[in-house]
Amino acid sequence: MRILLISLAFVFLAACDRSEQPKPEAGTVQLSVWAHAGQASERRTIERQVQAFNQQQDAIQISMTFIPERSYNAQVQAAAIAGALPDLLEFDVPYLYNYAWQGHLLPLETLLPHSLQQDLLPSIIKQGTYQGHLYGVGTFDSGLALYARRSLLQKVNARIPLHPKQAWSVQEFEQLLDRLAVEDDDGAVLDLKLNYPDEWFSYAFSPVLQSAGGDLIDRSDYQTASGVLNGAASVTAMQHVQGWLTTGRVDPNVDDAAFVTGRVALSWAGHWEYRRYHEAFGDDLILVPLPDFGRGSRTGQGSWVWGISRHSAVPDKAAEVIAYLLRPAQILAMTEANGAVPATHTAIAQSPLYQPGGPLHLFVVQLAEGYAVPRPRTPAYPVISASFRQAFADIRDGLPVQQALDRAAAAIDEDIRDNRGYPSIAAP
Amino acid sequence: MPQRALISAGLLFALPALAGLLIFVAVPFLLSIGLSFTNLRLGSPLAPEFVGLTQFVRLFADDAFTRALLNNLLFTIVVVPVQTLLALGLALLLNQPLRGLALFRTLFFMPVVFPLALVSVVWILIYAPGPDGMLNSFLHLITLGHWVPRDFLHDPWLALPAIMLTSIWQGAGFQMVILLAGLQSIPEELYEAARIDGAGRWQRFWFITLPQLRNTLIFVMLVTTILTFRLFEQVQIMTRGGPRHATTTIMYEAVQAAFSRQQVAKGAAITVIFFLIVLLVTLLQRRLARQERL
Amino acid sequence: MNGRRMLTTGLRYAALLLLAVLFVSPILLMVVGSLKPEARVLVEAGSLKAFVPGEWDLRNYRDVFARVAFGRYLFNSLFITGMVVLAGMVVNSLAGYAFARLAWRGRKVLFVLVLAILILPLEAIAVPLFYQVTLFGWRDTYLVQIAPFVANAFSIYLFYTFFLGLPRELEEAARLDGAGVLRTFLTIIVPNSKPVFATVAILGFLMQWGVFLWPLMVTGGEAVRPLPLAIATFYTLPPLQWGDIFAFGVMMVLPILLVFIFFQRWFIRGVVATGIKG
Amino acid sequence: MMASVTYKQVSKRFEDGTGALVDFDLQVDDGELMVLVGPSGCGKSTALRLLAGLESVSAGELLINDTVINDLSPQQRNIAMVFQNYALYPHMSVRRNLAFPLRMMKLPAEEVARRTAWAAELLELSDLLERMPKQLSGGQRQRVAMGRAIVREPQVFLMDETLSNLDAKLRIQIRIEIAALQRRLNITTLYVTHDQVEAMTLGDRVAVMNAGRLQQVAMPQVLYERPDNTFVAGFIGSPGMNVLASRLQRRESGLAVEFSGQWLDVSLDSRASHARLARYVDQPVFIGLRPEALELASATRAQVELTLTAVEALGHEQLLYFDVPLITGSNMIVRVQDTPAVTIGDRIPLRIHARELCFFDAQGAAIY
Repeated sequence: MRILLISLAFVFLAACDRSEQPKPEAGTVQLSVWAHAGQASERRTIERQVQAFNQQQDAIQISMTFIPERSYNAQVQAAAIAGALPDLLEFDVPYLYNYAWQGHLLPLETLLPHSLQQDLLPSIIKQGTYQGHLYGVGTFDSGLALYARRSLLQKVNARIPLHPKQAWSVQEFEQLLDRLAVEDDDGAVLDLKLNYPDEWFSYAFSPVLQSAGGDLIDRSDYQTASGVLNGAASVTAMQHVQGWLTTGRVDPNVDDAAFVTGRVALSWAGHWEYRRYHEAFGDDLILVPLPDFGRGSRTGQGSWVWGISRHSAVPDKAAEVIAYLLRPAQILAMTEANGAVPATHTAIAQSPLYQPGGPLHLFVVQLAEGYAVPRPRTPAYPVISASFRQAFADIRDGLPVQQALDRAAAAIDEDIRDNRGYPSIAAP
Repeated sequence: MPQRALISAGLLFALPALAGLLIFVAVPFLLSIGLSFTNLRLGSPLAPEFVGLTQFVRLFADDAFTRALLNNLLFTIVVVPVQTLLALGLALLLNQPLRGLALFRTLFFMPVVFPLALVSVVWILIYAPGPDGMLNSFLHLITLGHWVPRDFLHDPWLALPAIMLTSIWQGAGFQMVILLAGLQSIPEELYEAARIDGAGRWQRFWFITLPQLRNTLIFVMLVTTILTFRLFEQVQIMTRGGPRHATTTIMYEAVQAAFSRQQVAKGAAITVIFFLIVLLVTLLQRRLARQERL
Repeated sequence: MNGRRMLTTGLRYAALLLLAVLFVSPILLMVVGSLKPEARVLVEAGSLKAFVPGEWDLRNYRDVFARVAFGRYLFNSLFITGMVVLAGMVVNSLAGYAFARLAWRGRKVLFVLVLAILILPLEAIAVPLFYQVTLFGWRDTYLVQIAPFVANAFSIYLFYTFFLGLPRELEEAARLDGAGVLRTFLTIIVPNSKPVFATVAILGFLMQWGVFLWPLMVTGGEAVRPLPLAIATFYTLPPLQWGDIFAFGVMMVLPILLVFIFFQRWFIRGVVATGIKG
Repeated sequence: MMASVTYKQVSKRFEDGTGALVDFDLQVDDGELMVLVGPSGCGKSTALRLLAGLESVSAGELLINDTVINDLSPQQRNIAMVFQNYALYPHMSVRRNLAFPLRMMKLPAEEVARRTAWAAELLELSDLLERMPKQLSGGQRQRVAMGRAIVREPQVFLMDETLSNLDAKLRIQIRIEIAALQRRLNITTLYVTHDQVEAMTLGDRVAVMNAGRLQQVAMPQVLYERPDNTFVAGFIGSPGMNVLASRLQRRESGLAVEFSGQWLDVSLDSRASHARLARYVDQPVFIGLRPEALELASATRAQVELTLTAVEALGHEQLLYFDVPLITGSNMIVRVQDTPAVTIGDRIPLRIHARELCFFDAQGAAIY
């Protein structure tokens, strides 16, 4: 018993003591960095990049922490309250507006070289900007489209659109589904990645609203969702989606193998699936834009971006790290690992996948020509996303679309009112 | 002197635990009560305001929350008796001199040692929809092909029972161990006496086993009730409260509010209601137990 | 008679076997899945093939070690859980003893309060508690994962009921023999209470081993994080590596299984002594 | 080591009101074996536990020799106790059980060994030293408990219902051993029991208690012959004294007392003085008759004829029950040595040893 007590005391002391870390060498800046622990290849790449960066110069030494993706926001919020944010951190771009509003981020436009900012895709600048300031830049952007097998489409004599402006209309798309279903065992021919976690639904299906002329929220002042999210355009669009779901056209994809095992002909998915799908079907795999619900095809964009904590003592050093990660070679190393769209024109030009004529060039076109819509740039986004996600789940489960969207719009409006319209408090 | 010494010794003995409970449970809970009357949001730069009972009024107008209350109630009403009966059956089967008992006991207990997060993931696979899903193909097999494949976790009528099944599977072993221990503490003479009095197998069970096991059963059911009220992880991982709130629970709503929507105040209000409900249930159960004893 | 007995024994075995299959098959699914090459895990999940490993393949286990610092997480989990359990046994047994046996002012009122606290799960108070430990400056330590869980109302209750059942004469004899309250507790009560200590240890281990939400909120890096957070690393962007998850699960559960098998007998005896009091 | 024990107006109240002790006065002399006896709940164990320091006194003073010990802790009082169920430490061997109090006294190891060996020798436990308590028989456990009490050479030795867990035969044997041991060590001893036979055979003096109050303290023979009140009269003896309601009358021949409808002369050598008794003439009184104070008589010598209701044959004697109601509600018992030819329902002629009659006033106090 006595031994036990002593060991306890010892442990508590040890636990209290561990905040002391080895002192860095004189002249070297220790930079704490957080990144998300994504796919293994992504993680290995960033580890290599950090290692290389630390070796090639002495002024800055990065200490890197990986944080699981699903709990990332909770982590950041917790650290922010504790005043324990790292100098440099990665985060999913829709949270940027919330973090910026809460005053955790430093504007980047004066910290990053002007030429670098010029080279970035316009979509990257657009999504990273809140209230006129750039708070986050990504080294890559995401792409969302329909993956299909050319042979199957040809079998049912489908038209194959190559550019967003040629996208299938929703009627054409639904007829195509019906024709494909005839050829299929169980009639489920479409994969909507229903197995995916939370953010997917806002990311992948808010373009449906926008393509129909609706949206998640009124973007003129970001004060209300009512009349937009539950407006006629949004409701009609989501009724189409509900139709696919309830008539058995959609595979539940619990095993995440609906497309690669050939169970479905079409997969509504992101750039990250390219490698696996290509492995399964080779050159039979093609990419087509999402269907047009009336106002032209729209698609999602945005991915993980880098930002600098307002409390960082060495923001200039943190910016140097961002600049390093945005070098074409580094961008390509990362996009090679995760298949994403490179963030700069220079890098895209060097990418066999994304350069004109490359199999994924459609993603670049969507981002560069304005078919991709960033998620609403408001601090209310976490609630908007949670509400829409709930609505999508309800719609999937058969709740009338109008009712599901009314409920979501009301929840969003209530939140905005609770926060007095999210007034600007944290001046940049 | 002995008296005074005892007073301080008692307090000193209890002090570390009391201090721990005070700092890490009581104070946060009191804070929750305070927060439930505000509109505090996690990380918001806006100062929180006192909003009176707004959070509570909103909660009771919210279908998701009222459905959560109902689901918790259903879950408890079904799981507590079913799980207890299953555990009792297992314990009775094991309370006999048979070879390999320790092995069976360990097998039945095994699900208990699996963290819920892991258990839930495995069961998602078991409930996979379509004819290839494990449970679907199993049911297809035993109904000789009459089973129509279902999407268990997205069927408003089946999702909650599916979660119940998972929970029962996971929890029955624990109850079994306790009940088995209770069974083994029943004196053999009682059975011998009953046998001499001409009691058959069922009568011995009904007139000896059950009454002797009564306190154990009450204990087991009380603990299970409290645990069922905390139902959260299975829902979080398997259904996220869906379909159409068919599986949402009080704890799930609380965690959603506080962490997903950053509405700390709403989460706090749910916590307060939760506490009141469980307190009520516990008191009720204690009273019932006491009355029966008289 | 003999034939009939054999029949009932046979039926009993049959029932036990059937139930055992039902109870174990989900676990078997996981264990076998962990030994399969990734591509086959899900494809075969729906059929009986799920239970056939085919060729043994330890690649998933190697993957786990490659993807997370499993050893570090395991140490953290063992350390945190061990400390919570050990310190909890000390603190809660003392309190249980004070409530069951010592006379002191406020005893009854405080005990009712302790019982009321029994029902509050951590999730319910996580946010305010988080603000509080942040104030203490405890982020990212072992301490913040240990201290809040040491005092436990349920453990106090278990100790309390067990101590109530011990013969009072033992302590009185010890006091007459000249032992003080603390010494009586340590030399007379504790050695005669192994079952309840085993019960509390196993329950504590079970409850603590799976904690997820709290360490997620209060820790940043790998240095002090426990195993359940490491599994979150595998629930990342799809496609999920189910084989890896299963392999991780198997490795994560093994320590608890060993604890249970090792303490099984004491556990059951402890449950008799604590449980039947209801 | 000299030690006398004094209870001075000691009271103990429990919250729930049971087992309380009221204004308890008792003096136990050095080396004396005092037995506290009474029905369960009478306060005898409480008196013992107060002395041990296991309970605190509500009012009054406890003294050992001339020192007030109310505020001393149990160990400071230097008292040893043997519990009803022995309270052997189940996780310690016999040797460690015996040594435990000595280790608590922080005695040097050789001294501990010496005294342990001495006690083991004395109680014939030397061969059992390495056994665990659960490997011992009831009698052996009892002896270990005694040994643990005597090793520390206490000032006062307390025993609480020590024999009640033993079978009848062993109980008698150990009773004799205890008495011999107590005489040999000459330690002041308080012994609590509910069994009046045990009390009578063991005690130098016996204190009879009821309902939290001391009824009488006296040597066994005195208790038997001159009980102070109806409670002691009924409690002591097996069976106890027959106590029934009666009246006194003055006759020409002297005083007469009513018994079952007959008037009997009160003999001149009665235990009670006639002068005292005279004050109770024409008032209700109680009379007490030991079962052996009546005998079967020939019809001519008989003073009363009573109806026999039951017979208990014990071999060496017989108990005859008659339809005379006692204040306890049961029937009067007569003890006879020979085996008379009687049938239940017979009217039996009886003669009373009038000089053995006891008298009690309406409150139950004896009149002597």
